[in-house]
Amino acid sequence: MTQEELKIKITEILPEATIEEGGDWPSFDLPAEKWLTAAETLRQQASLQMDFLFCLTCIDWKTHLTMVYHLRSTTSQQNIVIKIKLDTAKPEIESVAHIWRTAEFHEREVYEMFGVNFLHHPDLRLLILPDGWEGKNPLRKDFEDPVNMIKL
Amino acid sequence: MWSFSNIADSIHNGLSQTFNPTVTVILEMVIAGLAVIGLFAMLGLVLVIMERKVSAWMQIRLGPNRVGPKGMLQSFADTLKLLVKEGLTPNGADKFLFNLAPFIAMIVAMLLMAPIAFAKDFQLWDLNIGVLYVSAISSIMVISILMAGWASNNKYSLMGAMRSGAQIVSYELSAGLSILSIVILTGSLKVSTIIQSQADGWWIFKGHIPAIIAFIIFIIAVTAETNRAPFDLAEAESELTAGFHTEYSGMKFALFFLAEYVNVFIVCAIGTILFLGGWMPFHIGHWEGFNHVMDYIPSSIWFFGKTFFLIFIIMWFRWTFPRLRIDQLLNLEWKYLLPISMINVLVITAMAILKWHF
Amino acid sequence: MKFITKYIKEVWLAIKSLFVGMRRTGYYFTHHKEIITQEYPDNKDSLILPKRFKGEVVMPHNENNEHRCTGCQACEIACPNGSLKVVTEFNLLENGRKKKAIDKLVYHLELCTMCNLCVEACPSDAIIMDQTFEHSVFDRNELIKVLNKPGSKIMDGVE
Amino acid sequence: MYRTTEIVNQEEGQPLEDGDMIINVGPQHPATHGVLHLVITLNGETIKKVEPHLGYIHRSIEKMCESLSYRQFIYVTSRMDYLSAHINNHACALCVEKGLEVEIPPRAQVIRVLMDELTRIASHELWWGAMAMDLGAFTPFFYAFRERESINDIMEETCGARLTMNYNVPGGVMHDLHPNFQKRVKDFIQLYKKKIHEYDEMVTGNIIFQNRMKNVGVLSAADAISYGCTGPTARGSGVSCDVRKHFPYEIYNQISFDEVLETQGDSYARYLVRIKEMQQSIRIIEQLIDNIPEGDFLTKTKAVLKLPKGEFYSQVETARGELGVYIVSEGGSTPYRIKFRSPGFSNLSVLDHIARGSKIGDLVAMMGTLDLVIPDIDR
Repeated sequence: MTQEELKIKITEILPEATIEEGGDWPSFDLPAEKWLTAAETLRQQASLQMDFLFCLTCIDWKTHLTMVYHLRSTTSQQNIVIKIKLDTAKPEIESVAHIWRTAEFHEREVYEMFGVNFLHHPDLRLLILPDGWEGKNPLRKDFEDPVNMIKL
Repeated sequence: MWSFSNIADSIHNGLSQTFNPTVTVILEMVIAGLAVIGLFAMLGLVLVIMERKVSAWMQIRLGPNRVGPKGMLQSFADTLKLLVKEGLTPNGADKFLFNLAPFIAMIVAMLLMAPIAFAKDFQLWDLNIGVLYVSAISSIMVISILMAGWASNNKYSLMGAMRSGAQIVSYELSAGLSILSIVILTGSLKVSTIIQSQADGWWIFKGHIPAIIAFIIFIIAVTAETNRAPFDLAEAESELTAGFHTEYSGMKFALFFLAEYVNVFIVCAIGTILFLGGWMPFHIGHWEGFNHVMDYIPSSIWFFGKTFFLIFIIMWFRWTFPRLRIDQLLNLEWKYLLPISMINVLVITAMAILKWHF
Repeated sequence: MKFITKYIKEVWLAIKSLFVGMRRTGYYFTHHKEIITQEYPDNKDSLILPKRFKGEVVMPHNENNEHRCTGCQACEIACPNGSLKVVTEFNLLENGRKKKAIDKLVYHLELCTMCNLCVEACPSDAIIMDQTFEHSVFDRNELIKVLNKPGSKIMDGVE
Repeated sequence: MYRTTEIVNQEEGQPLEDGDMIINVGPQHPATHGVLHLVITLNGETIKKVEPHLGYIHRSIEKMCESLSYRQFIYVTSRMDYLSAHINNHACALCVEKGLEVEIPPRAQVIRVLMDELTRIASHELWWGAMAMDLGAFTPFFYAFRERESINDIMEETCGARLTMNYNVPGGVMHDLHPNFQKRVKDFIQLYKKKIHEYDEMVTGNIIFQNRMKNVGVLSAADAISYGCTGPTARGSGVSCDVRKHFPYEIYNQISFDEVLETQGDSYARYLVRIKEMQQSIRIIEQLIDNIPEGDFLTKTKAVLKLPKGEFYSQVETARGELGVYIVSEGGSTPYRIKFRSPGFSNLSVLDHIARGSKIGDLVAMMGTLDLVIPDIDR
């Protein structure tokens, strides 16, 4: 299955996905509210079987946040990228920890680093930051730590 | 000829000429006590440096080589360090038991010195149930470990103590059974009689294969009883940091440390007495010349040589094998060692009745 | 019967595997030639570090107390964690023009990660990596070093 | 704003049952090889729950990289998984080269692969020794370090450092190979082949080790994929996930080597995968050591590197699994956002799943065979 075929197939399965050009792998934009069903389809669909979520992260674009999911099928060794725009003020997205178990840790990391709230996450709390952390999310662009960050 | 028994006799004669018998006995007891404490300290120093050197050479290292000639005084430096360290007692600990535990460990180790024959006719107390005494007293050791683990008020310590309890209690069985097999062959519990019975050959040679099996089981069981690797579950530093002595520091830790080493020495001494003929020299059948040469080596050297050989084997175990898991440890005892040693005792009994041994 | 032979075989194989391990440690116990310990402070004289070893940044000077640094600040820009600071001054030349030269090249050894990027970046090969590695001192301020020697000048012909 | 541990424990109400106790393994503990903190719920010796608490050495490398240029940020990644520092640098260099669309010379490619495989062997050597030490055998640690030391010497001679060498730069490698390199690598291979049987004698064949590792921490293939495990951890469960095979980079598609797969999924399978992987690495080095092409070792790049606007993802196989470097560029000289998909982070998340119901001693064996490197997890 070439990347072009994969793109066509995914647009058939997920009509709400828009293809984003550039990058090594087929990349799709999805609206946040469709993500959970889309994720389930991507995982379950016999011809796709995107069973391996190998990278889950978030990008702070100042105007909005973008969740980036890198998915791979271990049967066909095809990679796809799913991107979901989130509102900066109230970032919320459905958790996919029950579909890909690895998402549990990665989502906890994104939760504390970007402040994205994952709905229905089994255990959403701080993973890396110390308990009782007050203040902004460290990986947001507006985060300044006068004590520990040394400007050169 | 110079020997320990001559020294002991001359001291006895000298004292009884100047004092009345009661005072003599009291003075002799004091001397014996001091000798035991001295031996205790010496053993600690020697065994620590021995362990460090053995482990170093097995691990392609040089080992301690800075303090004294070839690092031989390293253990003095270690002792000094432990002596000047602060002995902490944790806040939540049961202070009385916490401080008592290391002393019990040491007292037990000292009591075990009593029936051991260090050389020909050189023994503190040749009591008629010597072997039974040893196996009875050595069981008290577990109490000090449990006490230390419980009183520390630390979960690691508690788990280490519980592991140790389970371990020592179960391995006591097969150690006891292997001791029993020699008692069956000898027909006596008295240490001097057991050694005398090996004048014409050690039990490990006279007792055929069953004695060798008993010997191997004895070595395994005492390794476990003294909490040495591969059975060091009570300490298991990669699992329980330091097990039952996690909270101990300074001299109290040193006492545990010392007691462990002295226990190793004692069980090896018992093994020597039971299986390797105690202070008896090595004789081969009718090689008169060879036997005569062997007789020239002092009996104390025979005893200590054999004992240190066994200690070396136990150290060899420690620096080769990984640790067992707690359930495997108990499996090994109850599924392998205990059945084997029971059958072995039966075979040895049959052997003793039918006089199949030499 | 089959059970018993299996049991005995199991025990035998287990004991054998243990003896194999003990033979190995026993071999090393008796073969002291295999010991790999290096007695470090004693063997200092015979300890030769390879030429490329990245110990600390130094600035070589020739016998006339001259170095090759032009003060171009390429190392300062290349350094990922600000271990190098170039303090420049302007020397007045005979023809009346000003020439940029370094006053001090301050090197923070405590920040340096020995990544070699400054040496790579230097256009005039003024700084190199030295092979020293014993950097511990009692006062942290001693780790802040000035690389050019006092009174040193730039070498002729280095632009 | 955030819910902390204590509040969660009360809210979600997992009160301790009678006889349970909570033990903190770490942050300072002999078995965690760093500052990993595991909160373990125990019933006697049996583990009911393992909860990792991370962040003790979190340095926010991702944030740091946002202010470093594309040449500079590579050195930081040596500090992530310090045991495979060279491979981490390699991944970053690959990603930058992908963005710059630079072809690197064949000599540099071979040098990188050789160094990668040497690093992999060194990392697995250390793992072997440390794992044996976790299980209570001290001696193998020193035997492992003997071999590892000669790799470190090779590294020191060519790269200038023993652990964090920073040898990869965008466009190739920093220096050419040292003239002694080939000879010393051949010496190392000889030494390694002479000593490899000791690994079997001391650990692999030992009955106690086998009992400690067999059927311990069984991870099924489906779970391994779902938990995002990569590297030897997943390959021990029979998941074919070697990046060198599936997404070959540099010259890996021209080399013959096998992807080691074991199907048991227990600690012993993971152990065997790593042991066999070392031999495969030796095989790769043997193929390449006499065939290093002549030529440049570095493609000249501009003084200030600027990646075009876009996203770049590169992945390599480190000693612990798949390391992904995800660079989002805005066209400037520094990355806008960088994400390291570290193998250890995902491998750690599986620990709770496989440890439940086993003994404390097993936990140590599992942590040993997952080969956790804490800076890699915390980043």
